[in-house]
Amino acid sequence: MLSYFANPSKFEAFARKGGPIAFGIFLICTLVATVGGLLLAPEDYQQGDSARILYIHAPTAWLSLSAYTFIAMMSLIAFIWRHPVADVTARAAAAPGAAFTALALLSGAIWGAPTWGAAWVWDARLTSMLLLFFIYIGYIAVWAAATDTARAARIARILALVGFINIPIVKFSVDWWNTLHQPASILRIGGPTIHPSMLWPLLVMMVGFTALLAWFVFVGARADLIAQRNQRAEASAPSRPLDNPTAIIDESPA
Amino acid sequence: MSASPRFLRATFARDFAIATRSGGGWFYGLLFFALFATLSGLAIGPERASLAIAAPAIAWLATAFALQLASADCFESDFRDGTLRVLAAENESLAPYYVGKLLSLIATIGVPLICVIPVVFLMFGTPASDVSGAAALIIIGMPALLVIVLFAAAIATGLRAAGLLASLIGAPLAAAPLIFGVLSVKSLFERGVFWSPETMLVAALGLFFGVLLPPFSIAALRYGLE
Amino acid sequence: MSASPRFLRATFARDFAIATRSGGGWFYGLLFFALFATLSGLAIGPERASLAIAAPAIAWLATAFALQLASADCFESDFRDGTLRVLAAENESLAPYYVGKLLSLIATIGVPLICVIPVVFLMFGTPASDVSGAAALIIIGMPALLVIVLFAAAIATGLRAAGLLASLIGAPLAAAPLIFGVLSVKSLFERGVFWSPETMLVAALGLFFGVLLPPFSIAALRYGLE
Amino acid sequence: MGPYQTSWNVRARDLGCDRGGRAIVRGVSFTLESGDALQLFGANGAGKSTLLNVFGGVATPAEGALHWQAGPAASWDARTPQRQVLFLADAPSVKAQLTAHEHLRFWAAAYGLPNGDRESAISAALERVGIEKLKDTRAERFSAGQRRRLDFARALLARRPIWLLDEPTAALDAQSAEVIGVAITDHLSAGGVAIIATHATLNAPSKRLAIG
Amino acid sequence: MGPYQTSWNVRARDLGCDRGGRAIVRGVSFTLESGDALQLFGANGAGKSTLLNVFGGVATPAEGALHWQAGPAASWDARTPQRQVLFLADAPSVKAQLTAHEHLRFWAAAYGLPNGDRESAISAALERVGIEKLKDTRAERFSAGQRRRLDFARALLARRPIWLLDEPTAALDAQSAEVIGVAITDHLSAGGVAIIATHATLNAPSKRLAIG
Amino acid sequence: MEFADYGRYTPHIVACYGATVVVIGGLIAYYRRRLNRALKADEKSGDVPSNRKS
Ligand code: HEM
Ligand SMILES: Nc1ncnc2c1ncn2[C@@H]1O[C@H](COP(=O)(O)OP(=O)(O)OP(=O)(O)O)[C@@H](O)[C@H]1O
Ligand SMILES: Nc1ncnc2c1ncn2[C@@H]1O[C@H](COP(=O)(O)OP(=O)(O)OP(=O)(O)O)[C@@H](O)[C@H]1O
Ligand SMILES: [Mg+2]
Ligand SMILES: [Mg+2]
Repeated sequence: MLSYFANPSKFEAFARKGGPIAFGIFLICTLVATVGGLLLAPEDYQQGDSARILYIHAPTAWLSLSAYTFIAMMSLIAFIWRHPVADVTARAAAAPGAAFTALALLSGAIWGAPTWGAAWVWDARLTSMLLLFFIYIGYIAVWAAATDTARAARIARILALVGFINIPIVKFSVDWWNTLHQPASILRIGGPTIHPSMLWPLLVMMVGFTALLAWFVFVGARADLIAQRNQRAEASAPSRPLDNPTAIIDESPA
Repeated sequence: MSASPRFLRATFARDFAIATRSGGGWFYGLLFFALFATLSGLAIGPERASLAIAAPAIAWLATAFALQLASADCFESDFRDGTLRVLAAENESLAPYYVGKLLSLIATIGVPLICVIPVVFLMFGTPASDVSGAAALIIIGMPALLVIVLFAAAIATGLRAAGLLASLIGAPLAAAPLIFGVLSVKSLFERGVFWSPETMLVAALGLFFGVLLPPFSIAALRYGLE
Repeated sequence: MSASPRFLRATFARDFAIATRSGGGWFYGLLFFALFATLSGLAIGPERASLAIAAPAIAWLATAFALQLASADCFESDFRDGTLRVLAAENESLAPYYVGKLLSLIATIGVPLICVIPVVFLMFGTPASDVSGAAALIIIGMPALLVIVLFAAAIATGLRAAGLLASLIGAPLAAAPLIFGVLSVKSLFERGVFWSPETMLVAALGLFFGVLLPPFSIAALRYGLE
Repeated sequence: MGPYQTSWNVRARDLGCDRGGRAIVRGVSFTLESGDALQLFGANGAGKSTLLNVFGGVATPAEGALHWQAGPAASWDARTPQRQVLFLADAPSVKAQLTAHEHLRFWAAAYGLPNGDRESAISAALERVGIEKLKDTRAERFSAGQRRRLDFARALLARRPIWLLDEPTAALDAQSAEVIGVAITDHLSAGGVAIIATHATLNAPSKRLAIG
Repeated sequence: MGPYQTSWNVRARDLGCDRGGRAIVRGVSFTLESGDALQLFGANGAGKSTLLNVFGGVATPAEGALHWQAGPAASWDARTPQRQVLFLADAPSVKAQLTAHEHLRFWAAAYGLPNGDRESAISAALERVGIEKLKDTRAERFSAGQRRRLDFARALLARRPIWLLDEPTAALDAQSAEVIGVAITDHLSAGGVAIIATHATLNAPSKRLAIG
Repeated sequence: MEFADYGRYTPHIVACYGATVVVIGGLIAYYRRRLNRALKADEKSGDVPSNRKS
């Protein structure tokens, strides 16, 4: 499986087929979930209609963590086995990951303003999320700041791995510290604790956004692989000996 | 000189291109600002009272340091690769060059900073009604900070002790606008006065430094060459 | 390897010489520290209560930024002029090189910082009896900060705008020691407890990062070259 | 310099190098024995420096392979070839803040020179490249050529059997270029191998390979 | 390049230059007319670059004097000689982040080239030094020689009657060195003056002055 | 229930969903453009993408 995808051309073919499928799932799911979340689901008895922000907030927050986990996993694979495809997929997930993080922060702030009375508080969940955003930016900046992509890949792997220590902190900050933010009510051991009529659009939205992340990875990685291949293909003339060729060349060049 | 505006434009265009390229300075100056504010918020902790006390100081310091970092080696590369020598020999005055640098600094770091300063105030719990006023106060202080950091960079250029001298010279100069800038924001928060005496002083300092420092910076650039 | 200690000593001696010669980063770091502390003190104003509240945060922030600035382009010059390539090819491990850098950083910025940290606490009205304890708490946090800034510098080496990129990479990592470091000083001030849980946590973080980051930094230096 | 202990054999077979994802050089093949020098020829941008980086173990070849072999293959491990190599890049690696002597002292340690030899070896190297008077001058006060001479002093200090030199005589005056030619000849007759990228005609006997 | 408008006359009388407080060069005297080239010879560290800096108006002479005189001295003011000078230092002034085209566009403005000519002049200069293909490549991806060629393109662009060139052919391949020799010859026959510090033998006819 | 009336929370919900559409939409457009550019360059070099060994 791993070695199958490590072959760039096989991965490219797979991504070419997978892209439209992922995009289709994303469109259908988000459409259904938006209708469900904005029109069908009841308003929260405490928070009123503001709770509908949940359908953006939770999926983006969840995916911001998943995307980074994916990047870290791919970086580990690339670090150990040096699979060229792993780097490219990790890179492709970075910009969407950062976008999801920004959206989770933004939707949280928009939601916090009416419910907490403050758009921002310096508690562990929010702060660690902000740090996750900076880690994403740092990861993207390393890719952007290198003149040589192979070099960027090697450095980015290491950064991604070290940055991963922030992920459990984000995830469990609500349990470890006293935060204003509520603890997990859906992705928790023992099953979700919210009402099914509010739950189903959320789950559908999560599926849709996950499909979107997959699409980003397929398309971004494909673009990089194709570009790499193109650059390599630019032929360059073989070198030749100037004098006493026999002394220099033991096998005649192809 | 008919050549001057063109020379200014060319300097601006070149520096703007260099700064906005991937890995260019603008992005990092901005990020430094954000990181500085974030780490300060973290260090201060979640209590709203402490945050509110610290907000003006942190916003001003973050602005000053972001500008300082973005401009620190502003002339250094031109000096080291000889570009500055040629420009000094070609032109009676390095003023267009200086102005081009200043404008590119404003465009690449000043404007982005102006966009994020309000966010920092919000994160530090400043009431929404005060945020734009506080940001405006910092904008009033920016001219002074800009010419100061450019002056420090110009002085440092070509001297062996580049970074050292720049900060030695920049720091005392920046102290005055910073102190009165912080006080002006405080008086806005505490007494609701925008045009407090401190604000006037900051504006006056901007004018004073704005008139005084550019000629000295230009002179420093030229004499640094000889 | 018998060559390793010698290689380490040579790296240290060279870096120490470069740093203490004109224009070294150490002075800039120290100056930033002093400047930051002074300006924040001025910004907060003369009230003893607010100063006391702010003191731990300011001392920690100033330390973190000073270390960051002093180390930001620590490996850059060796990378750019090819020295690092040769060293990587010559040695199985860049560990002696890394340790040499670390020691020279400690000698040129760590030690001077340790000398001025008590002064900052005194300036902020910390009771004399608490000053040495507070400074000791920051010293406990320094190992974590040092390996973090070196990691950031190693990652940024050879990339565009390396110095600024390093602060972007270091900041998220430095957050944890910073937060708990400030809390540990606070618990000393408020409850008189030196070995509070926060202090333990800072020490543990130093150990954790001290074990985790050096290998990653060395790997980043080496794999960055291939 | 005493003769090198072992004899060496360097073989490249259909070597190709990429840079920034682009193919730069393809199909480089040669064999060098102890005492051989290879001069890389080629227009600017042909890929000489790229190739030297690969020989120096700094970059990995995109295709083909490079073999190094010591005569008696006794003390052989994966990293040994690197330890046999001296690589001078096209821009001198000289720190402006250090004096010539401090610079070479660092490199002596980096190349694992025994402590006892160090001072005499440094003096000899400085004298050979003709900058003994600048021993205690910081490199920021050197002229372009003086800086490159100091860089070359490293080669004399390192005592490595395989030299990779990227434009060793650029910016040098005729006399210094001559000195370097002699140093290379000495190196070869002591049983060393040298691969040199240069646009100048070298004073040492060498094979020639055109790149690009 | 059209011939230069006025004829020039450059005279040095007992010129001396200091650097870092030390006397570097003393007693330099020469006279150059339109069409003359002067090649500065001398060992590394002799003071060629120092001298060129003085000619370029970057440093002031410690003793003696340098006179520039245009044929019809009509449009003459204190700074005019500087405006007639093109100075290429020993290290190329090329910004890594800029493409070749952006680089030359900046220099075109700095040298006051009329806007109308600009694009064609830039293309012509790039083509002449043989890097037209790298027009839109950032200089960080240039080889050492490509970077120096780009630097020389500036000389072609500036159209100045007095050229001060510090090692213009270092790091260049033979063909490019030839191109630069031809460019200098063209410059001289158009009525220009050139002062060149180089260790290589120049392809253009020139007077020679030994320094140091 | 009136269509899409969230009372005093309307601006919040509009801001939140609107920002999401803008950010995600922008990123999708950017990724598509990157892919298309790569494909175009690939066509120019005149080869069928998946049949070439790398
Ligand atoms: C800027 C502010 C905020 C940030 C950075 C933030 C961050 C997060 C994160 C990272 C998660 C995902 C946790 C996981 O996957 O396990 C999450 C989930 C959630 N957040 Fe927030 N949040 C913020 C504000 C808010 C506000 C104001 C509310 C509501 C009052 C809220 C309610 C929720 C809910 C209900 C979940 C779903 C938890 C679950 O069931 O797993 N958040 N948030
Ligand atoms: N900043 C400085 N301070 C003091 N002396 C200096 C300084 N820079 C250079 N020198 C000295 O001035 C002398 C002349 O240097 P210059 O660069 O002019 O030599 P050059 O003739 O151009 O040599 P090269 O052929 O190596 O380029 C050298 O001996 C050098 O040591
Ligand atoms: N970072 C890079 N990314 C992409 N291409 C590069 C990079 N660096 C160099 N190149 C290209 O690689 C080619 C070979 O460069 P190299 O430096 O090896 O040339 P060279 O033969 O040493 O030339 P010179 O004689 O000028 O030193 C050049 O055409 C250059 O444009
Ligand atoms: Mg080269
Ligand atoms: Mg010179």
